[in-house]
Amino acid sequence: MNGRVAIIGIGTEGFSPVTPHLSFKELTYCAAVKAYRQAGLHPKEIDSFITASEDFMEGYSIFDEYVPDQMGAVMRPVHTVTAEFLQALGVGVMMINTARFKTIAVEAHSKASNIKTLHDVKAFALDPVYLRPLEEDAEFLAGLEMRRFLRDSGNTEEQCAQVVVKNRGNALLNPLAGHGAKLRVDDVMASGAVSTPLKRLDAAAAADGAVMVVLAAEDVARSLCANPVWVDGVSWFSAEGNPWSRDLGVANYAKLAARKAFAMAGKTVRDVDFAEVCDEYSYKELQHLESLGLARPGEAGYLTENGFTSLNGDLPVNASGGSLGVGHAFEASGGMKVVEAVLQLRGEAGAHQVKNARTGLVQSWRGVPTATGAVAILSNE
Amino acid sequence: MSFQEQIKKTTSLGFFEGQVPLNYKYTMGVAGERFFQTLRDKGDFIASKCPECGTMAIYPLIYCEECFAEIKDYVSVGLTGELYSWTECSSDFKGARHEKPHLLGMVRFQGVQGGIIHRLDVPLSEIAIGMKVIAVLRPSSQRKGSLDDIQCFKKA
Amino acid sequence: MGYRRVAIVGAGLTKFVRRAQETGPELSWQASKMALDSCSLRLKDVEMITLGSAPDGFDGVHMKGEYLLSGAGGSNKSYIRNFVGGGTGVFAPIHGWMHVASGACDVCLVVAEEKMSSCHPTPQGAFITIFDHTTEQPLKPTLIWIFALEMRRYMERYGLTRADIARVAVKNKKNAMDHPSAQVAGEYTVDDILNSEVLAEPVHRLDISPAGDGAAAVVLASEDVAKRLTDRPVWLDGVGWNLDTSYWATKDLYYPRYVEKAARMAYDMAGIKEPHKEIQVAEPYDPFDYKELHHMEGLLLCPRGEAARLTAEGYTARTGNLPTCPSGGALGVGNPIAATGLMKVIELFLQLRGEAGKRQIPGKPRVGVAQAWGDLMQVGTVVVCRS
Amino acid sequence: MEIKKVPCKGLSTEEYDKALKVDWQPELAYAWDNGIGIGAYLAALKEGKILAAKCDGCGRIMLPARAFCELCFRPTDGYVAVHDTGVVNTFAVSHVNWDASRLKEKDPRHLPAVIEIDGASKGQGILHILGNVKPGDVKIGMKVRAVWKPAGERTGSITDILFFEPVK
Repeated sequence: MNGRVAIIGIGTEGFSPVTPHLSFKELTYCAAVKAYRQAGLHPKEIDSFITASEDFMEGYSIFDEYVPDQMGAVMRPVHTVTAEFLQALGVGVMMINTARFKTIAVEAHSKASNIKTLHDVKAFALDPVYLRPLEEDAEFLAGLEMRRFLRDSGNTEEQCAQVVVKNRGNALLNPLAGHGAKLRVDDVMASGAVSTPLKRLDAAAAADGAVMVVLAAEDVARSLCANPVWVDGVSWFSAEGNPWSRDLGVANYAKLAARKAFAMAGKTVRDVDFAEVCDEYSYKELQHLESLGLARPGEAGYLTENGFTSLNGDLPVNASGGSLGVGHAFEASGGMKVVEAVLQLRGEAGAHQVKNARTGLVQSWRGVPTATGAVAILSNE
Repeated sequence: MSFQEQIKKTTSLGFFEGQVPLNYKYTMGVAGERFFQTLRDKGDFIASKCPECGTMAIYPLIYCEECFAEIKDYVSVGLTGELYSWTECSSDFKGARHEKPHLLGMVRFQGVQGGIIHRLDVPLSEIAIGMKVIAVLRPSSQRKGSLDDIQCFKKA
Repeated sequence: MGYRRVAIVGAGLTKFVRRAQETGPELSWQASKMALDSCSLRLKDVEMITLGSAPDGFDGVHMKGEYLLSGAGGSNKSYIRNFVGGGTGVFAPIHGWMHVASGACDVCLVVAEEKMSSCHPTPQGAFITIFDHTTEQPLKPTLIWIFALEMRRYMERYGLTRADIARVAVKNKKNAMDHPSAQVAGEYTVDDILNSEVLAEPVHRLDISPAGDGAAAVVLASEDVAKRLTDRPVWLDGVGWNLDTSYWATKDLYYPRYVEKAARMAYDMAGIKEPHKEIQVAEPYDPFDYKELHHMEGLLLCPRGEAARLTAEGYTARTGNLPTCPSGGALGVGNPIAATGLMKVIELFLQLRGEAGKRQIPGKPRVGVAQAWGDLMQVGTVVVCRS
Repeated sequence: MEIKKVPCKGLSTEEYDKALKVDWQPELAYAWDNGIGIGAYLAALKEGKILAAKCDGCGRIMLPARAFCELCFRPTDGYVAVHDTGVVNTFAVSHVNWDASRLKEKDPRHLPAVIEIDGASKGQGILHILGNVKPGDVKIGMKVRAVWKPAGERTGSITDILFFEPVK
């Protein structure tokens, strides 16, 4: 180990439904420039670089080829993880903990608007023998999971709808967010089925966007940065690989990752002042809160309805607006949430600033058909 | 020269279209071949059974996900299971809306890990998680050894 | 600051075949299980897993890391997929090294898998889409083009003939006859290689490794755990990787600078000052015969432009001064991309333990280097192993 | 431990034909935003020009045109049309199509080449194909020039250049 690891620079670009003026390289470059400037480093001074991406989200068969230039990482140690941003962040922390690297840049982006056949791409992730031949929209897996989760936990569809109302309301306060709206529970309930009980407004709309975060070892962070945000714990886990083998009532990947991340951080759920959890689907926020231990089983919906997770509640959840409010940027979504947590912990979140932010929990999930996700515990002390 | 200055004509930005031209044939795998042959020839579902920890799994595997032991034993589990969850899916894998939503269920089998996700043919008014359902197979002459050999699950 | 030393303690491999019945997860399990058994560990002893696999386009599953997870033992574990194109197979143990060296875990399972036969009828659709979608793909390039361009540039620079290069294919295909995983081993003459079907001059059919299916796995452990598990750990003492610009046509292809940079990173870490003297066995990536020569030079194992001459003199034979691809390499064992890279690291593991059987090189080697290459003439991944 | 026996035997053609299989043809279609740099590059091609970007940081004139210099990591400092002539850096004589199907005996060979474009910095090449030349006559170092599609047929694509031919 190498002391603590801090985030010393963040940058974003886009996070809107389309970004037609920028190529994927230019989009990422814009985010990278901001992150490096904040960190006070030229990319030549960064020891190693990580990208989180998937080939078919980009339309290349080896997307790793196309990542170094826009990170300023030509002829440098760069690698790709086909994973979510938060997992890449975890790998970056690991690299610094080997004591062979002092600074790591972590990047993820989405150009989802460039995919003409997004449904096809999502279906292409399904098992070719046992699921794909059903020829259904891949979101049927979310429908199956949502129904089982609601039954096992006792949460309701209306409570899920309340998550949408809350997050899209929060997004109105976040300049990064493209999907802020003042909605009512009825609007969500009447929005038409995707795969019952999942409705159109229960699902986050896709967004383009790029995120870069610069990580540094403790000594570097203290010398360069007046307000480092510490990554006290980070972990990623997967539940069963095959959807038909999973317990759909709980998010075991989140449970396992939270346990390890809290242990690393030497903290407990009681230390968490705010959380940014994956809300690609509304029910996922509730399921994740319960699996992370931030709500007791069956209580997340009740807590949401009663304002406990609102911006000014006891535990603000997705003050950013979440994926529902900012837009879902696929592998970059966890990155958006890390950026939000950093802003909160620096007291720079402006209109969506939560009170007394000292420790935040960020959590991600890779979407259907996966049961993979990560948890990070960040703090400013 | 900032990006804004570089954009001389927004009409020159545009986009470029293309495809990833791929086509596939997947083998079913060692366990899958066994599963679908049994389904085609005997009209039965089989699970794999771990020789070390006894865990049974459907769809069958050549390894135990729990203890990683090699599995060579398969056991019949019959066609009747329990509805674990269900959904009405509104569109197909290309995003085209179905005329009527398709009813799908995840079915589990007693004492067996995993399950089968397939079409469900049960009146909405009667659907309940936990209900007993039975697979309706295509007539043996029409079965090809594929997921489509199962027509649907109906109320047992 | 003391660094945690990381050892390879177990290894597993499948046969490399043209078409496997096994699914990707099944192949992954076969290699993983053998690796765990080889060091008497059980899945429950494994804390974290990293899997390397080249494009999703090969196996034919978007997010294929998630699809392969079950076979790689990833259920309810900390599991991740790493991906640097063709360089992935050697990067996978580097990723595993990060896991153990950081203290994140003491035991990490590293898996590499590729099932290219799912592409029907050929994986060419996955190859044309490695080129820039806007400025290159409309020219309808094939993968072979870029190798032919690079091979010609290399030949021109040093005045080499096809025969100079074909000796690599002859050597590796013969070496592979002793490898249990081999897909295309055999005794060939230089003329066989020269006279094989032309694809894109100067590249002919037998200059190329075949596509295939296969998997490989190693178990990595921290120093104290490794010493408990085995009296012959093989230390992963140097790791390096490097990625060059995606504007591949703007650099001179005759020399892989990115491989040199990756090698220097690994050698620095391993304390190797004179690689051509200190390295006793090498497994450079050889998807094409000239690539072995190219990579020997990039790895600083010989002066630039000299690799072909040394090969002709038998320097790189199993009994030579620097046995190179004693496994048989991609040209002989086969090339299910990521699995091949890890197969090379496994060859070092076996050679350095004196357990390579008929392939064992003489002289009890203690230091070896393995390397893979990938993307659009861009990635070098290098590991240095010591017994 | 010596690895002597390895699992997975592989299917013969006959076994493969008999094995159960599932077919799938994904439709993976994209419309990639050109953005600033490539947008300008393609617009110039439509006008019959090859566009490079210059960076005052490193002094390079780079192909294709790009909005930022990846080495200096700053926006580029302007676009310049370079010549449509160049030098063959390397080339191949391809007997196969992109999908691995073989060209017929009578078909002309594909002649892909890396062409270093005159007016750009040394070594700044692009991938294109050679034409109006016999495979045996192509040499590294050969001077070539672009043969353009007629102006009315150009669409803003790299294929607006039909091929590069030798400069006599």
